[in-house]
Amino acid sequence: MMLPQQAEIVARIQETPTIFTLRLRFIDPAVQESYRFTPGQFNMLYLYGVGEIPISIVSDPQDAQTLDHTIRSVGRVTAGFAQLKPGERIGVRGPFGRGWPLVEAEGKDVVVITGGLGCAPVVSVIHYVLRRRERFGRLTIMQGVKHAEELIWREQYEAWARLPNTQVLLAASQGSALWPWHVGHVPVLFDEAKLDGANSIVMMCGPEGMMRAALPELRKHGVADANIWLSMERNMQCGNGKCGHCQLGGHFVCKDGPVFALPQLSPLLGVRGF
Amino acid sequence: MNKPRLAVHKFSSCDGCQLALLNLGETLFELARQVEIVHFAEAGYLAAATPVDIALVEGSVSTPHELERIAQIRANSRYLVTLGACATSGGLQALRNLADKEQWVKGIYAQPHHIALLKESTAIADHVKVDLELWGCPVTSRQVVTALRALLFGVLPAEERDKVCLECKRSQQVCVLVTRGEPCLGPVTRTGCGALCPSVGRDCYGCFGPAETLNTSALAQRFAGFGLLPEAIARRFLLIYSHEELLQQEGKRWLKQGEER
Amino acid sequence: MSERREVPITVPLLARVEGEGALELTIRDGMIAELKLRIFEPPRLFEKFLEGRHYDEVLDIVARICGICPVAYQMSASHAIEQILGIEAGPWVRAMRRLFYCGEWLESHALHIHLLAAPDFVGFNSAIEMAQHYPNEVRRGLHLQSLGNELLRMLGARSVHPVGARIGGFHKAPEQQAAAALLTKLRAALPEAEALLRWVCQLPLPEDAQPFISVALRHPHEYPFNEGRLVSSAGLDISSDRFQDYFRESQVAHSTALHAHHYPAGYGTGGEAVPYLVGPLARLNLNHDRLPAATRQLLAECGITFPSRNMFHSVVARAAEIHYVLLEAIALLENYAPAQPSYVAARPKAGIGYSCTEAPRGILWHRYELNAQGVVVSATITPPTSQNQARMEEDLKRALTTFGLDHDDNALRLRGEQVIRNYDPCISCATHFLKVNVARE
Amino acid sequence: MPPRFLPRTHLAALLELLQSHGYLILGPQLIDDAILYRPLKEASALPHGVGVEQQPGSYRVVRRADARCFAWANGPQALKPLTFAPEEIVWQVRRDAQGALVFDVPSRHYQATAVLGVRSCDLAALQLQEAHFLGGVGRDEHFAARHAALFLIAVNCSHPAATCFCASTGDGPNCSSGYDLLLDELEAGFVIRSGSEAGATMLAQLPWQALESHHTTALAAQQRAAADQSRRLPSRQLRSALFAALDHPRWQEVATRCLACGNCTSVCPTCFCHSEHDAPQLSGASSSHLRQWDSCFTAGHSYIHGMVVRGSIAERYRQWLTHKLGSWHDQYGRSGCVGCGRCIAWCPVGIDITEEVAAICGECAS
Ligand SMILES: Cc1cc2nc3c(=O)[nH]c(=O)nc-3n(C[C@H](O)[C@H](O)[C@H](O)COP(=O)(O)OP(=O)(O)OC[C@H]3O[C@@H](n4cnc5c(N)ncnc54)[C@H](O)[C@@H]3O)c2cc1C
Ligand code: SF4
Ligand code: SF4
Ligand code: SF4
Repeated sequence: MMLPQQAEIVARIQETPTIFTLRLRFIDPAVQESYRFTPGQFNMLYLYGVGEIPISIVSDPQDAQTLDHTIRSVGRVTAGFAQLKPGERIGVRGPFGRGWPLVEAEGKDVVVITGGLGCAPVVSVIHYVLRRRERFGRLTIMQGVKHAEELIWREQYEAWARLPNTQVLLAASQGSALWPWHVGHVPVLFDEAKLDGANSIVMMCGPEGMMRAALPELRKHGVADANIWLSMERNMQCGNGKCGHCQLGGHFVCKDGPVFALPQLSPLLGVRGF
Repeated sequence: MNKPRLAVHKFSSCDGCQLALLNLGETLFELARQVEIVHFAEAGYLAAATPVDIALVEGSVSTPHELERIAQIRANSRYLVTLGACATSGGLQALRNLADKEQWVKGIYAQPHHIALLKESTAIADHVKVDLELWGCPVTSRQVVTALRALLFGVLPAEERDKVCLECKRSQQVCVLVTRGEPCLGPVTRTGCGALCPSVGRDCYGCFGPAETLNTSALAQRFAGFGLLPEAIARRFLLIYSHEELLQQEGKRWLKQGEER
Repeated sequence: MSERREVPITVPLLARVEGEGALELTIRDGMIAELKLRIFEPPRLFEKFLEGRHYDEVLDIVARICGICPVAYQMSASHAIEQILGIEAGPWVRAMRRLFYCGEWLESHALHIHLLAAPDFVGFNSAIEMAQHYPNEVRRGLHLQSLGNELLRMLGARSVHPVGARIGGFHKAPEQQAAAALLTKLRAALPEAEALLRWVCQLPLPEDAQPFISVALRHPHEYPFNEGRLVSSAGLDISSDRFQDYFRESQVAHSTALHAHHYPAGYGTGGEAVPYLVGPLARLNLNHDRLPAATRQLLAECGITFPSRNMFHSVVARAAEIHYVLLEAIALLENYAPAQPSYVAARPKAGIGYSCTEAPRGILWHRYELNAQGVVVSATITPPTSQNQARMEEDLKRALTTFGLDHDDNALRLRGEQVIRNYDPCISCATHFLKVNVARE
Repeated sequence: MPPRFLPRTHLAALLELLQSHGYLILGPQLIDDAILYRPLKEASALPHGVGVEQQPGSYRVVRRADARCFAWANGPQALKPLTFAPEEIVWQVRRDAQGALVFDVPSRHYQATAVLGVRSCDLAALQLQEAHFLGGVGRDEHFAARHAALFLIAVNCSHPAATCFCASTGDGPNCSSGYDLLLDELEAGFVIRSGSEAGATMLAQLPWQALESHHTTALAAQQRAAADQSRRLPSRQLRSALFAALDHPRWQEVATRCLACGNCTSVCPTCFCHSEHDAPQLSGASSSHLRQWDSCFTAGHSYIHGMVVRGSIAERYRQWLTHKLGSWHDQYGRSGCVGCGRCIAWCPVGIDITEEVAAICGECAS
């Protein structure tokens, strides 16, 4: 059984009032050295005496020095993490699960669709693609948030928007005065996205309702189901397919996912209770 | 570093929940190392008005004076935690809320200068915001210590709301409902006690309050199948948590059936 | 000589008593003009809740009258109801009930001595403070308390509102191994109980002899728990069914707990009503000869003789009873064997039953009336605290006057508190539904 | 070694032999109105002459006329608590004054334990649990260590209960593998055979006798009778039938009866769900990370922040059944039900899985 490894918080970045990023470094240099992950995978982060929760890894897999996790404070464990300061230590087990299909994506246009804090797992994909720009086609980033204020990494999005061969489309269901982007849900963005469906691979993450709503649009634009990938969220206690909580039909989301190709999920996607 | 400050207050109750602290043995001294106890009358600390980080409140609100006190305590406390059935739900004494009000009021107010009693015995949360509720009649030392430790870590403890049956099976008790047809309330009662009643071979009577996602009517129907009369079924649901909506509804339904019979 | 001095002293909240109460005292011209022991505990009206309940439910309800002595309530109720049902629980159940009671006395007395009373006598506000200077004594006390809790758990699954007792006996007999393990622990604790008694005897207890009437149960051979006749130091000797012929409660304006008085000539005969004492001191005063020789010997060595008129010897009586219950529990467990079944089954029957047992704080009297379906028609419960209430006020008046009313407020307050705490009042036992008598001419 | 005969009086010899090899013996005993596996000192403590009648929501002990001690189907639990503990520490952690965390695993040394009276359904369930806990990405060392300490003495079921349907799932009433020793209880004694090297060594040391033809005849009759069970599942492969019936009205109907109490999953020998939580010391100096049996009938099982994926009892019951008989095939190549009937007998309201399946899938499924 895998024991947590100690990691130190080397930096803490407050992204929004409730969202923060913890930059971690393993205490044991050998662990840090040998730690490898794929974007889309997650770690079980352990808060001393309080509990362990699944959190995606957002940093670039080539950053050998540190590991970033962006967390929204929503409940007891995340609220506890929010109080940590640089220098404090936590436990890390991982990485777990299956990440994004980055090999399959090479040579294709990459479409990243996220909603809510769903952006965290795909931010690592965006970084990944941007760092290896030549291997991929066009990069389209579509993001929906509830409130305009909730968009984290706003400058980042603005910077991405200025990059060549990169399109950024944002929508907020409730806009605000200084919101230059769309108001509404993710589907409104498709009219503007110039998708080359046949040559695109789509990576989605966020509330299931948002992801499901995007499906007809994607199909309309000619994206094959096999090229649509979704990152799923279910209750997870152990991270390695033993505790049973993350089951979605026959899948253990933690080890068979969290990233799935749409055909793997489609019979149960959107069925209440699965 | 200043230690967090703790207060323990008593309202209408049997004192049983405070014993979760007084029965801690040497752990009580560990507690005193972790927090500064500023008010806990039964243990000799008397500073009811001092602001505290954590206030533990036992007992229900049943007098006008208690109404004032609870407002004061809320104003003085960062976290307010209710201990037990009385504080969390009105307790056994909330049975009087179900009684013929006219009768009771007459009985009570004939000498109003003697005793000021509110019409109902109510939970603390009916009057002020409560940060954490610990169910149980009485709460256990484990619950209280777990809650305090979590608050000291700056987080809330995980809520226990599964059904006693799960605890009963984890502690490997034999189901008394299945082997003997006892009208066990385990399937609608919250975990926390450790399934004590089945462990002594008897039916749970619900002293930890309602669990999540109740199906009281299926259970009541089962009791009826065992030959329990409607009024006996009603009494099972109307005991320590008669103030809890779903239990009260079920109880009243069977009371009515009993009357119609 | 003394100028007119009016000192209202209030102790708004009594520390270290179970439940909450307050003492109000007015001194006028060097004399106590008014003394009120106020009880805050709002009546929780348990006697009413019992009406309409089946006798099987009674033990779970009455336990919740008091978290400190739930076993006492369960025992008095069991006996009264069994009397109605006409069942005899038999020797095994009788022994286990004594054992159950041993647990409660041990827990309650150890708690009272260490967490509530002793800090007074050695000059601390709390046991936690006291532990810094008397770590061994406090640890010893907590250990004895926890042993009491263990005994309670063995028979009742938990120590507060235990769930093991039922009408007719116990739901389940403890396993042999559990009993054997506990026996070993109890034996090992005997020297602690002895040391405790010696330690308590040398505490600087105030000298304060006074006249009072002690009332307790008395059994032909045993130190009393569950059975016996009701006797007093003034010559009363009745069966407990006749309690109400000699003892009555009345409502007083300033307190929610009722005050009980003793009518030595019988209630309603026009004779006087007097305060009386129940609890460890009263029990020991009336049953000293029923203590085991070892406990009596210890008391003799310590130089404290019973009967005693010094109310402060209550704490000694408690320590002596701790020694006694350890010996008794050991004796009861030495020949332990689980019984099968662990109770006597009963059928509903109509009738009226009475019972009086010795709660840690003194006699606890119950009366029930059941109908033919076994449902409670009416219940009356007279807890120890209401019985000691009048005695406490009487004692306070006298003790403070003897102490010297010209002491400063703080000293008076402290002494007043000490006097009250000495009775170990358990104020949450406010069970009564207030009855209103309307006189019509 | 071929099957042998062990006279009833020599059962004691088997126990002594096991004890002399250092085994703690767990054997079936009548405790609290049920058959429980508890430390067994002597053969006389076995449930001689005890039978059990099981019905939906009911388990009643009855007296038998003979002295057989395995003439009942099963009790509320058998092997699961021994290999997958109801609660155990996964890891411990200490924190020093500088905030450094030291993680370690509690000792996994378990007393060698012989379990007497194991049934074919229990062995089948153990194999399913092995697939779950020992296969996949993370081998569960707690399970592995507990399992390794066991020596299993199985008994072919001679008296299945009315709730049993192992014949239809293919998991009984006879044991095919997974045991060290296997018994068949006859009037005068036991037919005994070994199923492992350890078992064979043990058997060789027993005072056995040769098997005679009247033994074999009696055995055959007994085994035929045991396989004649009235309850059954319509098919061993219900995956598609169940997932095609996700909107069946029966889910709502069963939800009016189901208490969502989790008794079925707790007594089920294959259910593996557990939750984890921390139990820190009050001093804050150390903490234990524990796991305990959980159930898909709780809200906590499917809670993700802001919602419960399976908020209603209907959804929870459907999850349980579609997993047990449906998606289990995807995960472990067969159904997750071994036909022991525990969830039927121990359901406080007597919900019968075979009846629900029949209603939902119909008899035609396969
Ligand atoms: C694969 C995966 C990746 C994730 N990545 C991120 C991320 O990068 N950033 C982020 O902020 N959040 C992420 N989450 C969600 C995060 O795990 C939950 O917000 C967190 O568990 C809530 O814990 P809590 O104790 O604060 O909340 P509470 O509401 O108090 O929840 C109590 C407990 O329920 C469980 N739980 C609650 N919500 C979830 C959930 N959504 N998923 C799994 N278990 C849950 C946990 O055990 C939690 O401790 C991810 C979830 C999954 C499954
Ligand atoms: S909740 Fe129960 S134990 Fe706690 S104070 Fe109230 S009556 Fe006593
Ligand atoms: S005895 Fe009660 S709590 Fe235990 S499983 Fe049965 S119904 Fe549930
Ligand atoms: S089993 Fe039920 S009644 Fe008994 S102690 Fe637990 S919650 Fe209370």
